[in-house]
Amino acid sequence: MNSSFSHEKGIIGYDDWAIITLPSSATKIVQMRKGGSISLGKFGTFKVDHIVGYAYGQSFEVLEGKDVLPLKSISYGLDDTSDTKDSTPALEFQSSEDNRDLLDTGSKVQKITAKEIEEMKKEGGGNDVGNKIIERIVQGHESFEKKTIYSQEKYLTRKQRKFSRRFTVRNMTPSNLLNHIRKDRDPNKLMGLSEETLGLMMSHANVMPGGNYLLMDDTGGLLVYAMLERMQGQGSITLIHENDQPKLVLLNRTNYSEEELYNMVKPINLLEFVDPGDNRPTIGPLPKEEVDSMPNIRRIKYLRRMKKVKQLNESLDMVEARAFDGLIYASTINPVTFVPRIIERMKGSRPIVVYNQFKEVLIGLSHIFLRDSRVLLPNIYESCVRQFQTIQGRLHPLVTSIGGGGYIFSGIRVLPIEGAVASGRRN
Amino acid sequence: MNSSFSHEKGIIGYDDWAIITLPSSATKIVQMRKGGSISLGKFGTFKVDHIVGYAYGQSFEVLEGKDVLPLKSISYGLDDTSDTKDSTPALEFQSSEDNRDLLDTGSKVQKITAKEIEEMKKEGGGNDVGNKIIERIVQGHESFEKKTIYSQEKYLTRKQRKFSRRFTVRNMTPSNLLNHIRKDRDPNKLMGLSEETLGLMMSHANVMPGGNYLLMDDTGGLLVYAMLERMQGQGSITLIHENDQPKLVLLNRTNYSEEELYNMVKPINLLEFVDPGDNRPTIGPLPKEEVDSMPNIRRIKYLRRMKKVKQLNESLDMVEARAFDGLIYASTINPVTFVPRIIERMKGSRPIVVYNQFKEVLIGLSHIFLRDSRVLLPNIYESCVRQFQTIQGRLHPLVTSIGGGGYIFSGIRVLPIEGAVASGRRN
Amino acid sequence: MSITKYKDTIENGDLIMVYISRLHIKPIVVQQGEVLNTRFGSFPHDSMIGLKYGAQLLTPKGKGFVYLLHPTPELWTVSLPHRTQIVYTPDSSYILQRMNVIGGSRVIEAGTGSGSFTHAFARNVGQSGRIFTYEFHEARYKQAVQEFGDHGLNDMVVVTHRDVCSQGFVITQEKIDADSVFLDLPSPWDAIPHLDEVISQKRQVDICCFSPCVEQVMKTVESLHENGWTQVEMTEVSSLVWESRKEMIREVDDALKRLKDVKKRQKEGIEKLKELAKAKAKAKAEMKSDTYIKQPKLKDRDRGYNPFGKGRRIAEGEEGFDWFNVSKTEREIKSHTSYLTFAVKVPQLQL
Amino acid sequence: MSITKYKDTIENGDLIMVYISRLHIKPIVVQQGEVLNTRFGSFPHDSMIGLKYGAQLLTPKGKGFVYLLHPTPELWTVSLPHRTQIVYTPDSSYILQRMNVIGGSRVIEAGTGSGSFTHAFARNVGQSGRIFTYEFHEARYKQAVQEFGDHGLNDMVVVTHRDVCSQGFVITQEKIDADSVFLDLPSPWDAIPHLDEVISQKRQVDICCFSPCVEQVMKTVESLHENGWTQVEMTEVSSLVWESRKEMIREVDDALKRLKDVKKRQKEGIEKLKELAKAKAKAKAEMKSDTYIKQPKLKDRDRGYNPFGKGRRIAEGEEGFDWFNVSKTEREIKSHTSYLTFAVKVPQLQL
Repeated sequence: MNSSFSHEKGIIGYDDWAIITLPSSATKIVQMRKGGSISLGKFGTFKVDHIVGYAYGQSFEVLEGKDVLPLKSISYGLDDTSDTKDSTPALEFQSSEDNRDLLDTGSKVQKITAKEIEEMKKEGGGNDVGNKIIERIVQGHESFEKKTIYSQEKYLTRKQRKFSRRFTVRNMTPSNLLNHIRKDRDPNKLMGLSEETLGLMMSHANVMPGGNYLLMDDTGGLLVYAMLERMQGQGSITLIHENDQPKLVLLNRTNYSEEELYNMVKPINLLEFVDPGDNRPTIGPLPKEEVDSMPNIRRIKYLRRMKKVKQLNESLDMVEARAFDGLIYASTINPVTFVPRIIERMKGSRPIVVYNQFKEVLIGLSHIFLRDSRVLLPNIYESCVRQFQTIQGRLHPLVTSIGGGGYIFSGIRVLPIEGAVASGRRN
Repeated sequence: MNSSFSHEKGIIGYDDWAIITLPSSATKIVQMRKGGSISLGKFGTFKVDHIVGYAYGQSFEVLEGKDVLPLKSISYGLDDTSDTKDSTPALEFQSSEDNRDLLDTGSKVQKITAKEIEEMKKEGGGNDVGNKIIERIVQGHESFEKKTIYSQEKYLTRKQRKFSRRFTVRNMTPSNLLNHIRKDRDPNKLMGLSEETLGLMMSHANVMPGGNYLLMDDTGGLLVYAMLERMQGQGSITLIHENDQPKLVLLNRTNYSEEELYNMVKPINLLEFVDPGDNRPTIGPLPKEEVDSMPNIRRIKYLRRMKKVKQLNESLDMVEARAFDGLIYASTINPVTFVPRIIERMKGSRPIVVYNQFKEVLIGLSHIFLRDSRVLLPNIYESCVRQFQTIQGRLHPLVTSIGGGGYIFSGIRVLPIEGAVASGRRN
Repeated sequence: MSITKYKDTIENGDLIMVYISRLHIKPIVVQQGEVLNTRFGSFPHDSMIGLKYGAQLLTPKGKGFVYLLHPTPELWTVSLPHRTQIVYTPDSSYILQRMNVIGGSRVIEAGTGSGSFTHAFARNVGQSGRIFTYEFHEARYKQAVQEFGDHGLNDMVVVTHRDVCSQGFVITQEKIDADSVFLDLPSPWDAIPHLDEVISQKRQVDICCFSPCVEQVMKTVESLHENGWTQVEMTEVSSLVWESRKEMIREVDDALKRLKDVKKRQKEGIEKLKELAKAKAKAKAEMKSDTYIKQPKLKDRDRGYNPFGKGRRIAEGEEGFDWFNVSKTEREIKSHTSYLTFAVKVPQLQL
Repeated sequence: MSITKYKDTIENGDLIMVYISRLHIKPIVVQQGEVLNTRFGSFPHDSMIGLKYGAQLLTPKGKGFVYLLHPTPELWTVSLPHRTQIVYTPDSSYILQRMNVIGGSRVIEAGTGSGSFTHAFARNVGQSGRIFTYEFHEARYKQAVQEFGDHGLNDMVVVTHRDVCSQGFVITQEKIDADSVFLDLPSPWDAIPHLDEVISQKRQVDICCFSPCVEQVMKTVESLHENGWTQVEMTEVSSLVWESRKEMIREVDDALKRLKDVKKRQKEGIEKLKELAKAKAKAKAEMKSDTYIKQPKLKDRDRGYNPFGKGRRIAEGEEGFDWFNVSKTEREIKSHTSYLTFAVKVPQLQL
């Protein structure tokens, strides 16, 4: 199992990059090294060999000796509605009909100390440790019995999420990777991009196998990854960057090989893009004899160099031929002045999608294209997903969520007749 | 029953201004003239005398002879959940279990013509006409029997809402007036202001009896009205305007008398406000004998004039004394350059609330106050209410709603010590 | 041609989307000899053949024009009449992204409805994937079959005329083995128990149920739990379209200047009136007929200092005035489509 | 003093809100001889007396400062610890506006909770109105009694320690005759049937039930219908706080210039390296020890043409760069408080 597209990874295999979800709903990126162990901090440690072969999506409980027990789901017996009945035998506490006698003064009512919990955790063991800790916490909670059944359940679920030694292994899909960075790390690393806005970009840009796309990507490669996944090895991504080389750090955490990336992703810097004629690589191929006579290391270096030259020349050819099937622009370079220049390089009836974390930046761009007959249907789109808690009897939107998610400008590149009066255009 | 505050109007009284809601949920402003008739267009006509004495909120059905029948609610027997059971005896049509055989081709399936409906309406009569029309429509609907029970019900409710001759009389509250203009007229007349944003402004500005407020109001007087309602005759509103006189057209539709408005609302133009010293009224009081000897009309004119002069002088005194308890700014004049000048006229620890339809305008203002130590807690707030359909078994948010609603900038005017280093301020 | 593969040049028989106006995009199949009539004039199909996609096309008399666009699933969705419930792009794009529907995915869709989401599914799964779509409404089924053929989707899409709630999903042509399921049905809970027969037993299967009402969501959640689905999560997509607009910057100093100007002119006016009164008195004394100062006509009225163009119609963004760049939504916005209930089913493999 | 009446000058015994930082506003009662300790230093209460509300107050040593604010219901809400469910301003302000709670209104509130909404109610109803508020939790009841007294609300607020769901609303002190009802209870349907005893029989009564979960809304809607309430409507307030920020305008031409500069420097670098190699070769030939060109230290490294300040820390809005004025929300936003179910009851008067 070593194909690169996340979709083809149905089964957990060696060397795969994957995402692990913990009971706290925190996530972690891991690679499945043969014979290796993966530590989940307070949630325990397990051996990779024990999980390889299960389907992605599988949940496990950490047992003694780094072993695992496959589980139906991470919340099995915790808060899945259907499981609740037979899963909380420990829920036999006194409870109050309402919380009229309870004055919640925060941590003061809890007698068990953080230090005691830490010691229990150090004693090791499987999920039992978690359950034991929870039992102790409940015993230590002075007013636990004064809580209503609802609050008791909520309290227990929270504690169980915190201390149960469980995890789920997820496929390294672009969405899972995005949410890992957005929720557990820093949304600004992705320019604030949310999953729903990513989806909107991919659909508006009509990304599909065989397309030749222009891309500016200041999200560390997430957009490259999302596009690669949809292109399935067909077509190309010409990646405009503003430095020596593009910053694609996230691609190192995906299952694409260097060769696959070489075939699909063509880096080209700004200078080369805006002035393809003047920035052709000056190094041409050397005579065969000269290459053959090179020392080994030098020859490898030379061949690698020539591969890059070839790739760059192909990209420059496409720029000169104005052959692009779409533009996806997610750069901190001001789109207002640059995008109108880029779209000259696109074919007709191809989508333009410009992402920005701030609507204010896109308004200026939109104003320009309202008066530019090369772009049809210029609009700014915002999309925002709200998540709900679905516990039975307690359906409501999540109380807090991550703000932002960005905006896209989208329009269609068209080919107006030179000099035609565009009077009917804004109808 | 002729007190001015909407709250004190519990019972429909003569000369009251009120709002009538129709089955289509359209609204209409009316005044209860003794002996007069009110026409609701296709929903019928009724005599004011028949509804005076009922409580505001009462619903009626229009009967023959401009009479009315009081009803529990406008939707009584139509879609109130509790009423549904005994209210739709006419719902005895064939229906399909699903709509697999129905191809909705719009109006083509309907055989009854608009002309026929118009003729039936002209025949007059009470709600029976509505019911008859609905019956005919159902008979004329080719594929009605192919609809599911759900779609049939939805269809009937829609038709009943359209043709039933009912109405509700509502109190002329600021919210009802606002929603009338926003939903049935043009939201731009109120600078896009929504009910929830109005509420937010009133709370942020801490409007209460006894306060002396500065106001700029480009909503035709809606803000004046909302503030008057909360101030209950105590305090003052100094209304800065940019013309000969303020535009307060909406106040003519409220129950406040000229005298009450004179006592509470003090108009002052921009020039007078920014330069109170230079713009004192030059006309002073004439000697008593001269006034007494004036012809009647001239004296009345003179006295009215002097009343205005007195009012203006009082306002100018307050401006010079920097005596204001709050600023509410809803003007199309750029707040970015003006608000920082206005707040000099405010007392310490008093709220500043600036409304604008566009967030972009407020961002500039907020940036200025982030660097101005005279304003604490500068922020931009947005509030948006979503309405749900609550028909039993079909709970969901309304499918469409009116966009926008505006934004407010809010902060607190404080009195920094001159020259104090404001280093700790942005913590 | 296929909607899922870009072409450069328009040929006879191509499906193209004719952009007539912002709210009117008309799909046509180009046929030699045919004519497209619009309110801007008539466009012979022959004049389209050989043009590049994206070309602007003038009427023969040059009075109006249209643009000839390449079809995409999203444009197709926009062009549809609102005859039936359509899954619009903000929802469909999120579902595709979240369920990771990409090349090779095997998708179940019920019902087909307008077929617009089927197009987006087909674009995403490509030649190596499959869409199994079910429609119980016969006329809609037939229309879908026709459209998928016209749009070159036959390789990827298998349409079945079927009520999946009572008859399930199994088809005789091939093993379905789905990894993604999308249910846009009034009672998904009737269909969910039938899924086990057709979903993959070797990999995680993702499901999304699309339901407008909360009560449907509740029953769906219950049914998903009962049928062994996990990670049940309900979401709702809210989306907005923002138009960029210009709002005049009206500076307080200009307003002050205007007021000063008005004041000055009023003073002058009073003096003029006084003069007029004098002239009148004089005329009267001289027993002449009344003389009046001629009033200027409204249209060439001197408005004095007029920084904001008061009293005349200003075009948005007009030169000579200052403008804020602002954004606003349309007057009426879509505030709800449906709730999306997601879940997964993971085969519990025995190693 | 009363929170519902503005004062200009701080006096002994006043409740004031001390602004320490954006996230820390501390209510204190000014008492001669007391001292307020903050992380910016100590502030003797005596130094506050006689100052104007809104005054900035420096520590005696001038090392830090605070602002002394007049209490308002909204500031009081912000200053509360999140110890219990609080009705925040976006919800409370909408409820007040929609139910038209103004001077003279007679309001029922259950439960009192933190008492923060009670403050806003009191501000709105004024001296001629009344708030009847009920709290079944004894400690919270006692705290509310204390606070309402401290804040000068005793004239308008009647607090009762009571479980209204089982015992109803009737009190012996006075006839309630309410025209506005606000229920923030886990099971409002248990309280709704008790309302008929205490609401006005002469005018429309408005009710708002505040419930976090959909199921509660459903039961509430049912109960309202059953108990004769009409115009039932459910709403939800979503609110956002926007911070204004600056985002650097990075022009493509500057980026291009930078790249050209880098290219030029690379060329020069290569030539330097060549020279170095020559020098080395020469040194080697002359059998001297290797000579190296000294590398510049990192901190005073020449970054070349550097229009965006690459490699050094730029403060937001720093001069010498261009900035967009933008806005963003906080990282974590409140996405749900409660659903608001409104209804009215109109007495069916017989004329």
